Amino acid sequence: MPENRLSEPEDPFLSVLELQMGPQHPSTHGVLKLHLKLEGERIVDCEPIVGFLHRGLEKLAENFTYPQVLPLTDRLDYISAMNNNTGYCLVVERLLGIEPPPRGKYLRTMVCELARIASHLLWLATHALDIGAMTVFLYCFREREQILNFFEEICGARLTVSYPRIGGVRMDVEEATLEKVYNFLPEMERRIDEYEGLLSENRIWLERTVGVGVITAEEAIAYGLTGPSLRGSGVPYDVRKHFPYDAYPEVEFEVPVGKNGDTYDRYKCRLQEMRQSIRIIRQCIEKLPEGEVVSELTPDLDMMPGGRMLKAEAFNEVAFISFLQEAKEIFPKGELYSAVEGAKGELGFYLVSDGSGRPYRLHIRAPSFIHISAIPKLAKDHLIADLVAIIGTLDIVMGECDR
Amino acid sequence: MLTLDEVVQRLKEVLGDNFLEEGEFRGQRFVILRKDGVKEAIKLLKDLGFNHLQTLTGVDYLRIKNRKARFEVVYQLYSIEKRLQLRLRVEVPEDDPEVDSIVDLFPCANFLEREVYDLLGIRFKGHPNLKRILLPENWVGHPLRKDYPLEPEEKPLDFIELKKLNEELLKYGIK
Amino acid sequence: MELIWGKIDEIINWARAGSLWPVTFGLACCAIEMMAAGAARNDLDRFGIIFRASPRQADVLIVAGTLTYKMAPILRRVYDQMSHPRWVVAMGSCACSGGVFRTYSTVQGVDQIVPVDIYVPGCPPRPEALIEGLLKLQKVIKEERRNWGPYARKSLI
Amino acid sequence: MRLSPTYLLFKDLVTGLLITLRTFFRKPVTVRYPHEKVQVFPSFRGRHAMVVDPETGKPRCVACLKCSVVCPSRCIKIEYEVDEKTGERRLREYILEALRCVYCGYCEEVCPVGAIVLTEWFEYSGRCREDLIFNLEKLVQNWKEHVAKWDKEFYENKYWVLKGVPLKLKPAPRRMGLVVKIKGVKVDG
Repeated sequence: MPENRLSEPEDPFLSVLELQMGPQHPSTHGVLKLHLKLEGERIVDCEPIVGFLHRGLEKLAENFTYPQVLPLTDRLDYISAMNNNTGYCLVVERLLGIEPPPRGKYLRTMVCELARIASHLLWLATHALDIGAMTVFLYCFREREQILNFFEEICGARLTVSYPRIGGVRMDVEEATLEKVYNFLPEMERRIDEYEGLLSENRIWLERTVGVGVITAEEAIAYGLTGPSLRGSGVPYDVRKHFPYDAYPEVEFEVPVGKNGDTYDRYKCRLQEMRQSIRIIRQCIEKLPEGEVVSELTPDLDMMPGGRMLKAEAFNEVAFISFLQEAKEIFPKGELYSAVEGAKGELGFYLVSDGSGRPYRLHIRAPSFIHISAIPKLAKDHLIADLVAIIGTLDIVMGECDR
Repeated sequence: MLTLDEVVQRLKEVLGDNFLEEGEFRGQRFVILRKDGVKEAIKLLKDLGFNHLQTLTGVDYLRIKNRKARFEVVYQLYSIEKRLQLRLRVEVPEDDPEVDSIVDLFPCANFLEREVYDLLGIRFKGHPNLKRILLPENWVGHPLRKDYPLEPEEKPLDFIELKKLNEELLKYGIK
Repeated sequence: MELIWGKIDEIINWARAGSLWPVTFGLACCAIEMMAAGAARNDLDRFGIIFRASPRQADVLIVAGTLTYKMAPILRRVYDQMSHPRWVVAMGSCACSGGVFRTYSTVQGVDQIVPVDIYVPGCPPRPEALIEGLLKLQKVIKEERRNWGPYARKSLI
Repeated sequence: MRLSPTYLLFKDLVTGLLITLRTFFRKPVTVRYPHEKVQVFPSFRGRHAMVVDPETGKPRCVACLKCSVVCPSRCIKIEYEVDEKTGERRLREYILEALRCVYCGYCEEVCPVGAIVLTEWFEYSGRCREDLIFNLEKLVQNWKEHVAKWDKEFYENKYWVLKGVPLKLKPAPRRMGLVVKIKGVKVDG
């Protein structure tokens, strides 16, 4: 051994390397940052750092009246805004004791399922793109555009729809649009077959997904996974079945579950869920009752928030003195939790009402937020390349996570 | 078959003094506890089959009159097999905002407790990594408290620096 | 002499406008519409606009979504990494002016920390609106004179 | 699995390639914007405009401030004066910050006279913030530009008279339905 060498160089495979991934990284699905500890390529430990999109939505909601909060909920999980709107509407409806008319309920169910398909399509597109399948990305966006076109025809916006309303939906859907949606369904089914043909048996896809990010049923429940991420592990927990809302008790559908709880099973679950969504939409259109779409008891858009001063943005001093009312309880006091099955998982709203026209506290149980806390568990002992698949399989949206 | 009444009865027996109240609003049962009994209660509920922590959050009751404690931490529990739902509301006084952490029972509470700490300033005893999660680490104040303004006048220092840098560069025509 | 400079300008601007490579700075809802703009129906590649993941190889920064105080230094860092010449497109209400989020954690407009060339309104804008904004940016580039380096603009004119 | 005939015969890859080959012969879905016109559905929530009464040529707004109150992003500012004799309000200025707007459509829904509308225009990016802060003059200009391209005789917005909504929820002037006659009226701009 030569004398002039002071010490042996450290073996790079034994020392722990720390790596910051994100927040500006193409495969983190937004602004997620991961603090990785690596041994070579193997992930020893990982800490997700979130909050790069924290917009103060909950605080903002406390300053808005109940109808005004609705456009804010669009910006939570912006991929399936219909589900967020419905979830918020449901919690306010339950607080005020409003029952939407049947047509409103069916329409809401229909658009929610359309949004679920759109969301799963986007998930499949980006997930496949991360793993390396470019074609699926283009195909999925092709169908997604069609669904967004329906949204545009129904309510005039593509992503941030604000279509459901407290006590029903905002307006009726034209017959022609319904027919278009109905004719689109068989085509969509064929397209799902195409995706499965491209991916389900593809050897690269199988190697990248089977056995990656395995989580058992008990662990998945303990880590708070919901939605398809939980069902991939074999737990048939679905808010649509456990806490039925809207028209879900009246339509038939199954809850697909996986077996192994790995990335491939979750992929299968989501594809099956898309087929079930098509089934629900078909039943909704067939059974769609006649009548009004929104309850008469629904609060007006320009309702007074009772008790607190409302400042109209006017230059004149005289602006709407009549708005300054005495403190008055127009709504019941209390707090309640209500959840919907969003595209990502259980999307819950915890609402505290102090009797005024504004939510005293609105907490949003965002599935993505809780799913991200499970990444260290899922990613342990995997390679960095698999981390991309794991982030993809949880289907996270940072807008919902950070709120 | 376990019913919700029995669960609440069991809680009452086990917790004793720490059990304050029970009630129902819009078909949802809740119990109000003192903060010392949280961990015991959740452990008991977990043994009874409440395996899904739906949400964990905090509320600041500053503007509501006639309340003993300013803060409240809410645990929403659900049993997937038995389909029972129960809400625990824990009163947390302003002078000592500290609750026992339940991360060892429910790993999903990890981020949720950090969020409550970040936005409301309630500490969780025994949490492995209690630091700010949504806001930058050097942030001052807890935004979801009712005495925190929606749009504070002062901006974060590093942002002011960035703004100055940008203005200076633009002055010299550098884009 | 002026004629030659003009010709050189024309050629350089034509080359720059023809191959705008945006770096994807997707933050929120607008990022989805930005992806849609690059996907099958509104193919952005038709205009020579190809998304790059690395700021070192990009000319345009499309800020798509809400910028928060936590994210602001990172936006500036990405912008500083881009090579000259560089342009910024603010996409959507949140990036342009903060939008509905007048709160404690949202930056009220990205133009406070980076110079913005094009504002695309909408919440989120349609993919076509983004394309229109980028086409307008191409026009802006074609009108530029003597923008040959970071300091050229001041010293030459 | 590696020794199964489907794996050895590349069945999975062949199926995938056949699907892409089939798509190769389908009609392309790309819309060649801007050379091709994009189909925008009616009541798309795009650029704002102030409806002008075809008979009098004045903006329809009655300065009730409902839109300003209901707007979640607080982007509408209205300046008005009160006529001392009749007590009637007269609109002086209407400032709408399009960059703040979230395009929820609440303003057009609450407007009792159907004055503010979100038109189907979406191509209006600007070079500075001031380009996209609409004052009354600009809003009227937007409406004129919109009308110039309108090929039907009447303009009716879906949000003015919401279909399927109980009568009680609609403001009184709108129960009968609101339309603006366009053709046969001289439009400049």
